[in-house]
Amino acid sequence: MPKEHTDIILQVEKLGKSFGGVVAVEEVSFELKKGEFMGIIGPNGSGKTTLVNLITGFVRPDSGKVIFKERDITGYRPYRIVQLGISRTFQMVRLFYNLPAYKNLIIPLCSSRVKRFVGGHFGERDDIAIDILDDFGFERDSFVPYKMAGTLPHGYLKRLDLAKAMALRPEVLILDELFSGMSMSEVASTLPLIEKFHEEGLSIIMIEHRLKELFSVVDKVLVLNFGRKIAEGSPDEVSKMKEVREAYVGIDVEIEI
Amino acid sequence: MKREIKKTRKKRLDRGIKARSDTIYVIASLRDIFYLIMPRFLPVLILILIPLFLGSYHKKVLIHACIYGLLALSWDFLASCGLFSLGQALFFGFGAYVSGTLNHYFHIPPSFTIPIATLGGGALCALLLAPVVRLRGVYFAMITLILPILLIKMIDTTGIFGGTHGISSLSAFPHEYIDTYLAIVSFLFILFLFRRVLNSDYGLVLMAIKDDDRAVMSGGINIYWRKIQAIFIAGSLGCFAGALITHHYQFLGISTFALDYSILPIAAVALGGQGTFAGAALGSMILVPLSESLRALGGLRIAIYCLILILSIISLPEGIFHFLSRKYHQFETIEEV
Amino acid sequence: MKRLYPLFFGVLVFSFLISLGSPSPIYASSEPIIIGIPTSLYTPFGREGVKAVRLAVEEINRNGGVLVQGKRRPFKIEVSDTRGGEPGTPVHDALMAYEKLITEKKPHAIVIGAFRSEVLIASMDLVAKYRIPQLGTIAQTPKFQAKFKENPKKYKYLFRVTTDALVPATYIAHTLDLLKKDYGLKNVYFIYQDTLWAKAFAGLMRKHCKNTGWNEISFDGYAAGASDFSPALSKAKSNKADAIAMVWDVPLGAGIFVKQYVAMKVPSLLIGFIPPMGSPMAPNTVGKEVEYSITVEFPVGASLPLKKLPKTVEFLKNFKKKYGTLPEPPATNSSAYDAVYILKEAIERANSLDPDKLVEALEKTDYKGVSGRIRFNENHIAIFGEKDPNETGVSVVFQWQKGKGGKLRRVPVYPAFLAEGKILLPPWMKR
Amino acid sequence: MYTLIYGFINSIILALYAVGFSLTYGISGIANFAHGAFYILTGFVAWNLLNHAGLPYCVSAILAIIITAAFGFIYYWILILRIRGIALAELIVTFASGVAILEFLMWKGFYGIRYSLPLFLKGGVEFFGVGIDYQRLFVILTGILFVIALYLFVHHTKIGLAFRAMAQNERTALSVGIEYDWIGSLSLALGSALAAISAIVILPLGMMESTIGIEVLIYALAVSIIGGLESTFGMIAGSFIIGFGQVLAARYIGPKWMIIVPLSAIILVLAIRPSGIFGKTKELEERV
Repeated sequence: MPKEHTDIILQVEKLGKSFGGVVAVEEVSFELKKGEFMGIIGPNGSGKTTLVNLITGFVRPDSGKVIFKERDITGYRPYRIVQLGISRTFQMVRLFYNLPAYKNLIIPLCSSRVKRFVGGHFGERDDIAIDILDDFGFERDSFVPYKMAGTLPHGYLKRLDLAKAMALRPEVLILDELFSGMSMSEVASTLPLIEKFHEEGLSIIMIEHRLKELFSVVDKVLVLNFGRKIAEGSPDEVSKMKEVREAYVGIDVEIEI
Repeated sequence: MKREIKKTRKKRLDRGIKARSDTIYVIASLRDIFYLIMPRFLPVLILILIPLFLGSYHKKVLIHACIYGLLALSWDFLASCGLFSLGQALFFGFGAYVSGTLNHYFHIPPSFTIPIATLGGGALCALLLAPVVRLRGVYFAMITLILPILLIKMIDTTGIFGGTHGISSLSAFPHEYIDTYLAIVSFLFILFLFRRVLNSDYGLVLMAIKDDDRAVMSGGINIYWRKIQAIFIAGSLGCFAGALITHHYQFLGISTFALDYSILPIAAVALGGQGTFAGAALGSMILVPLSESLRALGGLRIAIYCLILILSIISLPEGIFHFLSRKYHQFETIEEV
Repeated sequence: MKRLYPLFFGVLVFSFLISLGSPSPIYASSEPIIIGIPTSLYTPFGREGVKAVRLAVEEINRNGGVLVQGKRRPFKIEVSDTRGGEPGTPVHDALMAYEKLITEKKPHAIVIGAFRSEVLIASMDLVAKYRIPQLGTIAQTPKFQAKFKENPKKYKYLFRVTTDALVPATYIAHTLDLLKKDYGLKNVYFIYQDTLWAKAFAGLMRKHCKNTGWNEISFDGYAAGASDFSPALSKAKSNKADAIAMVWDVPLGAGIFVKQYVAMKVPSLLIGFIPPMGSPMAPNTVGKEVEYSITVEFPVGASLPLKKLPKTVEFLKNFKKKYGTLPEPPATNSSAYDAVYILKEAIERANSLDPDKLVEALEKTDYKGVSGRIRFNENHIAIFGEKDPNETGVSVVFQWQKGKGGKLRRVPVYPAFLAEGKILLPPWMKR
Repeated sequence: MYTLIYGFINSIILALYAVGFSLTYGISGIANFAHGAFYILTGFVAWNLLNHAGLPYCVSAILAIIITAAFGFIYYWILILRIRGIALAELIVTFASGVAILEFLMWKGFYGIRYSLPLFLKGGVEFFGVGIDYQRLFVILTGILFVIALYLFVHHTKIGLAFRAMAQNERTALSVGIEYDWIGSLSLALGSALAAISAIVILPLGMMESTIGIEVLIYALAVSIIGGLESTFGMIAGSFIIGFGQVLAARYIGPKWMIIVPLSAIILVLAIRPSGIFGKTKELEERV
């Protein structure tokens, strides 16, 4: 018994939230095993982002529980949850555009969580930040890390956001439509990074519209529609499900992968 | 045939010396050294030397300038993490009362009361305002505005701590110059300290909180705790000012909670420019002597600060300091388009 | 935004100009004798006081000024606003105003002085430090004497021309005696503004009433800023108070009190120090209900012309001639007026402007002025009494009464040597 | 009985102080720290119209109200418009202009027995042995009328609905074609009008003095803090808490302790529920 429990890292039970009568998320529950890569799909307005906000504490749930490593973190404040090891990226990247790119990483590096891993004393953080950015395609010798974040192209911003999330050494990483607005090449360059994290044993939840890329990497998929969970399973079985296709294109057609 | 319309626009370029002296960390020439040092060194020198040439009244003016400068700095520090206070008087008064009462009832000498007031008062402010940091700016402003006024009324009516008459003949500083230089040196020290902090990671985080608190939270930082720290720092600074003035005048009264101590620092910051502490300092150094020279106007003075305040916010939002530094670092050319 | 730049700099420049405009300190002390007036122009005390001083100075200058060392020198007034109106304004600021006035205008003497007691107390050291004789006419706090006694040598430059709170209190107390004697009133309710001098005032009345067998209902202090007196009034009403003895000088509170008193139809006689009742325009501001209310005015000549003291009549006539209206209480302008003359005589007696000589001369002051005969006691406070205006300074108690043609007028009723009528009891109290 | 009646009156007065402020804030998010200044300015204007222009009382009173409302309206277009949306600037400008007005009045010597507005109606009535003057009855009446009128206005008129839309969500309101500045200025005008009316009703109870402005402001703030901003009900509740608290304190502890009530109430509320008793926490907390 306990053995199974230990390898479940994140457990969501009957999570529900409604805004002024409009139900955004209703009785959604799922489990995320350690090192698992889960994708969440669903048409626009199906409550994917709200679900993420509920898990990460940016929105207080009306009902249900979020359990992280056998610890009820429902209603915790976002920074607590991050400090416990769940970090996220935003669909609309939230960065400090009037700072150099690498300075953006200083903020997560000041977090008490990071202190545990890297000391990060005065001045040290800049170097650490640049090291981290180097892995995310901001070559340390180029000008890129030192440029004002505001002047960087969109793909870089997305990666910077990802870098911010990873700088916290999370145990669960939640990616909210990371690829939205990225060019093919950018996606192609970013996807391997994520797969690398996954291989290193990081458990990831990924919200995505680009089913092709998503299905190619994830172990299991969760399908939302109108805030309700309509399907869960491995990519290929999910893609065969009737209601999923209906949810996506309204009629029953083959989603080609 | 179509007419030629000449369009011109202003173009600003960094002076070469600026570019040189902030990118390359090797000082090329004596000129560079002066270029870098003067703006910092000259004011310090002036402030240090000037009291030697002043009469007692003008010395008092200088002290007031420094005191208001300290308050302005503390206001600016709060503002830099998105807490807009309308009641520096709260901090000022706390400091004054802590040190004054300690000195009067327990006969503790200023050398102890001032530090106690600084830290204790700061802690008190932080404790009092801690619940508010979760609320939006206007709430913080409301609370900070209302508390000092209510405290005035309370002391006035209940007559605790000497009531309306206050407590007079507290113990003074041993020598006249001590309080003058205490004010000046602490003022300069805090100014440069804060400017340093602003460039450090700690300052970075504070500024980030002001810009986008969600992003900071998602960076795993407890913004509330940071804000409370900020309140403590700003609060103890204000308290220090209060304690200092109390012992300087050897008098403690409810007027230490007066509205002036709230409005003037804000006016100073608005005039000098928010965000760079130098602006706050500069503003108070301009505004206080100005206000002294305006005494001819009697009660209208405060109204005039407010006017300056409003106009400088509307017409010169960046503040004088930015304006000057731009003039110092850049030259303008008119070019055709 | 751009349009506002000129406006902005306009204000800055304008204010700088004003700062330049103020005359330079050094030459000010050459010809005329400077009288400094650091006070709160925001209050009637200050405003009316300054007017009175102006009046006196003009008279003196018209008659050739002050004779000192064979030269006739005019007086010159330098006013500076300490804006000490309400507790909210910083004492430090007031002190700065004081010091600026002293150091820049170099006055030979200060009259009127601080309004709020704490400013007076705090400014004593300043005045002593700069050795400038000060003839205060407003602030009246027992703390003044206390601090003076601590070190009379140091504080010898401080004088107070007006009475302290206790003298008028005795006036009221004796008026209460009359009421008891003539009409057999017995229940009295005390209410006072919660400041030291007012408390002393009320306390003295209370003591007196205890000894003379009044039956005290209650002794309540209200905050100077109080804005609702219904508790007090209902208490007075329910306990059948015959007289409400009140001490209050802040117009705001007093006004509210009076209006509420009228509105709640409290069947008691108002007596005490209540400026809105004493003011000449009371019938307009308060209404015809002011009739029968009894108020003490100290010192005499503040706003009520007394037939038996021609000087008050003359002073107020000139005042009205110059400024159009009678002074607005609460004000001690007759004292301010006298202060200037006392100063003049002292200077002429000392025949010098040296502070210490001047102080000696002032201590010997014996002057018959508007407010009676002014001499200073060992605490440098003008001696006031209720025996004889030719011996001491005096105050007066008066009552609003219907004159001929139903017009309300203020009739002096106490002390006897000033009285022009008897106290009347309102019909709704006859039993 | 006494406590009940006067507590009620006191509360109504407080509510009148606060209503303009909280309305303006609720609609356009402008915290008008010049509220108190507008309040006392009305008194000043009315007094001058009455005694210098020599107009009849009712005319000058109404004129004063109109003038103040217009002032609020213009005030928006001249000052607030330029800094709309910058929280800090709005804060400082309103506050500073308020203080400027007050100090100006003070400088004009707006203090003393001369400055008092006559009562509408002399005399009073007895309720269970407690005397109440007609003026205070007027106050109560106005207070109640305000609440009703506001409710109707906000819920049943076109512009009122626009206001609510604005208060709910500015972006959407914009997108459905509600002019932002128009609403903002109207809200300010309405707020100042309410302040003006309260002034006209309450001021005759006593003398006038520029410092009343600050008094009004802090009570308005105290009420909103305790009751919670943005909620009318909270505002009313807040004013009743303070109002009754003060009267009780005056009655049973001693008049001088009245002021402790708002202070301790605020500190208590801060400690327990920072966003006020009826405050909409969700909206006021840092947008978590």
